[in-house]
Amino acid sequence: MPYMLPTILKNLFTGYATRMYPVQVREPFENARGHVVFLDDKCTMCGVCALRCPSVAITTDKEKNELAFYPLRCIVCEVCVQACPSDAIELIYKWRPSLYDKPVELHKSTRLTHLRESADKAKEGVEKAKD
Amino acid sequence: MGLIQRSRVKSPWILHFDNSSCNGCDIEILACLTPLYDVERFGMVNMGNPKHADILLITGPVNRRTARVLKNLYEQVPDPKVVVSVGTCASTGGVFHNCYNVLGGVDKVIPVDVYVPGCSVRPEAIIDGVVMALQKLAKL
Amino acid sequence: MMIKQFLFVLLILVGAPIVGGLLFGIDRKITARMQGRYGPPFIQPFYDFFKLLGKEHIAVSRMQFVWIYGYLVFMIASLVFLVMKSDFLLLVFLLGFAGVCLVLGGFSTKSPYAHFGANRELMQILAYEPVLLLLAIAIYAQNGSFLISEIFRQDKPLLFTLWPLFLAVLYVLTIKMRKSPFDISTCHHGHQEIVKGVTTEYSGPYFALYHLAEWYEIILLLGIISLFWTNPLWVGILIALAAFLLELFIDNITARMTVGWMVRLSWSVGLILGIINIAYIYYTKGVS
Amino acid sequence: MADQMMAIAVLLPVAAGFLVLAVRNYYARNVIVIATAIVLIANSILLALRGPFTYTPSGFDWGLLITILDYAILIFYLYVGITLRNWLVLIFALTQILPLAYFEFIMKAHVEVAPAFVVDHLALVMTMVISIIGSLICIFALRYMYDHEHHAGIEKSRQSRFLFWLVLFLGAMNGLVFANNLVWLYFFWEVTTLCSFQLISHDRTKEAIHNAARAVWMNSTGGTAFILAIIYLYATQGGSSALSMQSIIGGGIQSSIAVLPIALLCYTGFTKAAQMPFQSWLLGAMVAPTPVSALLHSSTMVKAGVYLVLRLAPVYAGTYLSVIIAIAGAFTFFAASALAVSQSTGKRVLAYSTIANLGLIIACAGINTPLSIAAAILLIIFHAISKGLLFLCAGTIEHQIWSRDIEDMEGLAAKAPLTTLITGVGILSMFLPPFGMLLGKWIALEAAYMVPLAAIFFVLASTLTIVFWTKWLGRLLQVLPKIERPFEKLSLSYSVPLWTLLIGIFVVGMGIGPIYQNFLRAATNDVVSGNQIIALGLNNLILITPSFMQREILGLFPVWPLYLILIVALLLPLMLIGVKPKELRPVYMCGEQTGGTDTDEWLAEADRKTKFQLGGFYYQGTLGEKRVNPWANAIAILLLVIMLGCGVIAI
Repeated sequence: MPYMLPTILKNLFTGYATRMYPVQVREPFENARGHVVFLDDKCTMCGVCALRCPSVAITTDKEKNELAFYPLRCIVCEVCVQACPSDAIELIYKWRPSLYDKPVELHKSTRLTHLRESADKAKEGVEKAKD
Repeated sequence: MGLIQRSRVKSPWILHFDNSSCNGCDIEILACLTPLYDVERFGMVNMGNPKHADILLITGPVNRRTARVLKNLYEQVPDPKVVVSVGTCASTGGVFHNCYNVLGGVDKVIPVDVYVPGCSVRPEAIIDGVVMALQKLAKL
Repeated sequence: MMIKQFLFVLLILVGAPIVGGLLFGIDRKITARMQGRYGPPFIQPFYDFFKLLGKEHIAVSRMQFVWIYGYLVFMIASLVFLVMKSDFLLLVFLLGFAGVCLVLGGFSTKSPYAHFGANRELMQILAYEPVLLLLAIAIYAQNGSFLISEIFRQDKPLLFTLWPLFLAVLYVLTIKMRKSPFDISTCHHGHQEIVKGVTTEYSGPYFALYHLAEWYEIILLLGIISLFWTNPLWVGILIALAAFLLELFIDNITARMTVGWMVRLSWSVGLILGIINIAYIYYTKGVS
Repeated sequence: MADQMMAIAVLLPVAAGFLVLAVRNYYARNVIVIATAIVLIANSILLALRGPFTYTPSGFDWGLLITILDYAILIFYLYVGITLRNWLVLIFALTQILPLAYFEFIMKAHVEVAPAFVVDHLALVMTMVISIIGSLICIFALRYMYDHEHHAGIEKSRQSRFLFWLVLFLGAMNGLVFANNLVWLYFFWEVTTLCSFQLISHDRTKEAIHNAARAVWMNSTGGTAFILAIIYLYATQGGSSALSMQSIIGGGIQSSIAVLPIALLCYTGFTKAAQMPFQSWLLGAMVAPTPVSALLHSSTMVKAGVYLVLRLAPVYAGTYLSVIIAIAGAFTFFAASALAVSQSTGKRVLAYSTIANLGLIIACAGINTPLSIAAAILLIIFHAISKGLLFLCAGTIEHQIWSRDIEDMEGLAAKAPLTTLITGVGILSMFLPPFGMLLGKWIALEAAYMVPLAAIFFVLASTLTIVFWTKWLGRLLQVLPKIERPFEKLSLSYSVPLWTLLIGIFVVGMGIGPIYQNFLRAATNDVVSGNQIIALGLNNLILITPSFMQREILGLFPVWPLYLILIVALLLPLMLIGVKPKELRPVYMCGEQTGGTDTDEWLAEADRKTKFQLGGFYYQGTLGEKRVNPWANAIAILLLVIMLGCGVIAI
């Protein structure tokens, strides 16, 4: 038992190891599994992420151009990040803040909107050309 | 804010209950007690007993067997009390959501006040979650 | 004279929990520092106390509240006995009753954990009570009276003749403060092997009463230790504070031991110290 | 007037006993017993108010009658020994008959001791204890024996026989404490042994008869020592003064000669008070119906042994014998307390506790200062009240749950709150402040300064006492969360003695100041200073009042504040704190309890509903009888040998 004595004496007189969290925040590590964000301007609503997600945190509806993300279901496994063909999902190293309720993040892909608009324009152009 | 309200915020005693977690979040809760994070700075003490607790920290998805235990424990915590579901699994069932014996998140059984997302949660996130819970507790 | 004494007792009764609570705060802070942590604020015990007061009343049986009140009142009564410089032996008996109240509080529920704690608390009483009673007898042998006022009247501090019993009383202090290696029936740290031992079934305001009683208890124990040097009293108080700090060190360098180990150690070392001490007093003073 | 009161105290129980034996009607018998009880109680109080006196019966050769009855009893023992083929009983009956015959026929010692009866303050205290508590126990026995036989399904009632011996016992005890003539004292001594034999063997089971025989032979060794002491005293001193108790304790004989007979008489007291190593007869007596145990333990039988040792205190004061008696008593206190921790039968715990407390009283007598004698007398009174109450409680509990096992009493507070309340107070009164037993212990510890070894035994034993009482009370209190607990109804025959004794604990405890002043101080002086009555005459009795006793007992033990603390600590919360149904929660069972507060089930493996099972700890491995008894008995026998050796060496 007394062999603990030097340790506690050292601790007592050399200060504490505590990081005073709210005041003193350490930056997250590289590649820490913080949380994922969706880049609407890159997403093509292809649905690969939704297919690969093990915990059904993502659902996509290409018709409505709607990607629903349930943050509280996400296990930050990074599968979606790796699976996304257009690099539209990014891993952020900082953790996601706590929540009072269970929100759903709804995403509309701006890229798909653009694509659709341009497709529509093209269609229009073709139809005009037909006319 | 009265003396008792103020004391409530300053002295949150925790009951940690593990439903059927992979123990990732449990390790992180225990990490909060280590010298590095030392939640005792905020008066947080990890109690082994629901009768002394103010805050329930619940990890892991609820399964058919732990649902009963969770409900029993919740009823034994004297008011005012808040429930923090720690981690994705506790919040919604996470990756276990369609296991044959898993009911889902903690809120299927008892009302949850604060959800802390993450898999597993970081100790800082747990501290944040408890602080949010305390803000709710102060208004009770 | 009466009024003055009454006011003094009242002052002690009001002051004791404040000082006791602060001592527990210091205890937690220093313990944290020894473990390399930052630790809670000094007034943390008071936060805990007022929070518990504001909690819902929940009960397991009616009797357990009676016993926790008994614990508190008998603890206060023993402190009053100390402050009024009354009979030391009776003080020890009252302290014993306080312990019995706590045990019965644990027994009066049908809770396995409270029962375990109560049985262990009983063994703790078995471990510390003989030492305190021997101290009383040794004081009688030394001064010819159980009266605490008689101790104050002596010029020569008790510590000179009673130092073996002083060591034994330090042992008792470890048990009564529920410090390692004797945090057996219940302890101040949150999570332990028998949940919360004898206090498992107390909650809310009644648990606050238990804390209040503990604050009185620490003052009482330190008061008993300071009896070893009463002229001047401040030396005794310093000795008591040093003993308190020593307990913190003991707490942090030892691990919890078993009940049997505690009783055996107490009945061997504690009693032998006591017997040697009394024998020594008899040798020097002779039977009257 | 005195002789009538005297006759009532000694002979009325005998007459009432024969009347009870003759009457076969249950109700008529009850009336007789209750009337006798009331007369005895009133008589003892009147005697106490009247103060000390002496009395010599005349007009009839009482001595001859007593001699004849002596032989009758001893021949009955011979008969018992032969029919049971119990050689120990036979041998020790012979060892009494032969010396007695030698004394009567060869020494021709038909001594007339005057006065034959001396009623001093100690005797008055004793007779009050015997008459009041003993009578209450007799009242209790009325209903108890009815239930007892009813439960056992006994066709032919033997209650009247039981009550005969029970009531006779009180008369014998009264005679014992009054007697001044040692031969008469010996006769009463034998009557109590006979009564205890009949009462212990009352149930006629094999075990009961065996244990009763053991009680007889152990007490017969004491009886033998008694006769030897009488012969020795008569041979060395000669004359009638040799056999007068008053002249012995008053220093009428040379103390150097007196040591051996005194040691023998103390040995006799030890056997009757069931001190180690004679504890087994008292434990064996537990097979008897509970009123018998109550009577044996609280007011009669064992108190006779203590009375004798206490009475002889001034003779051996200042000798090594005194120190040995103190140590032997203290050792019994310690060893019996340790053994009580390991017992799970309620009555055996009570029995060990009795042995322990008697050890304490004997140790107080051995310490032999005025203070310790006062402590001994206080302890006799308080022990009689508390232990009487506890035995009656044990009987009541036994007739409610039909078990004597502490484990079966688990949660009695839920089934029988009233009995539990009374038992609880009884238990607390045995070892906690402010009750009388603790007052006695407090004084004893103060007095124990003279014999440090005894003091250390006291310290250890009083701590062990806390353990076994608390353990037992804890078992009673263990209940499930519930609000409504209606009090159970007790038969009057049960409740009157219980409540009387309960109130007695408080009245005597709180009123100890005046009681001590008016009554016990005189008794202490009677013991300490030997024969005052003869020396100073009856009316101008000058009491030595050592000022330190008055100061220390009444000045420092704050009786009233302590009762106040007790009321504030326990009684007020008990009355004021209520619990609403919605505040009730089940106990913590790791969340595995099956639900509500009214069930004690939890879900074990495979979701099987299982009841909680909580047992007491009895520490059989460290404190069990098998382990402790050989050591304890060896040490106790060694102490006895030293005690008698002191006597032999002193010659």
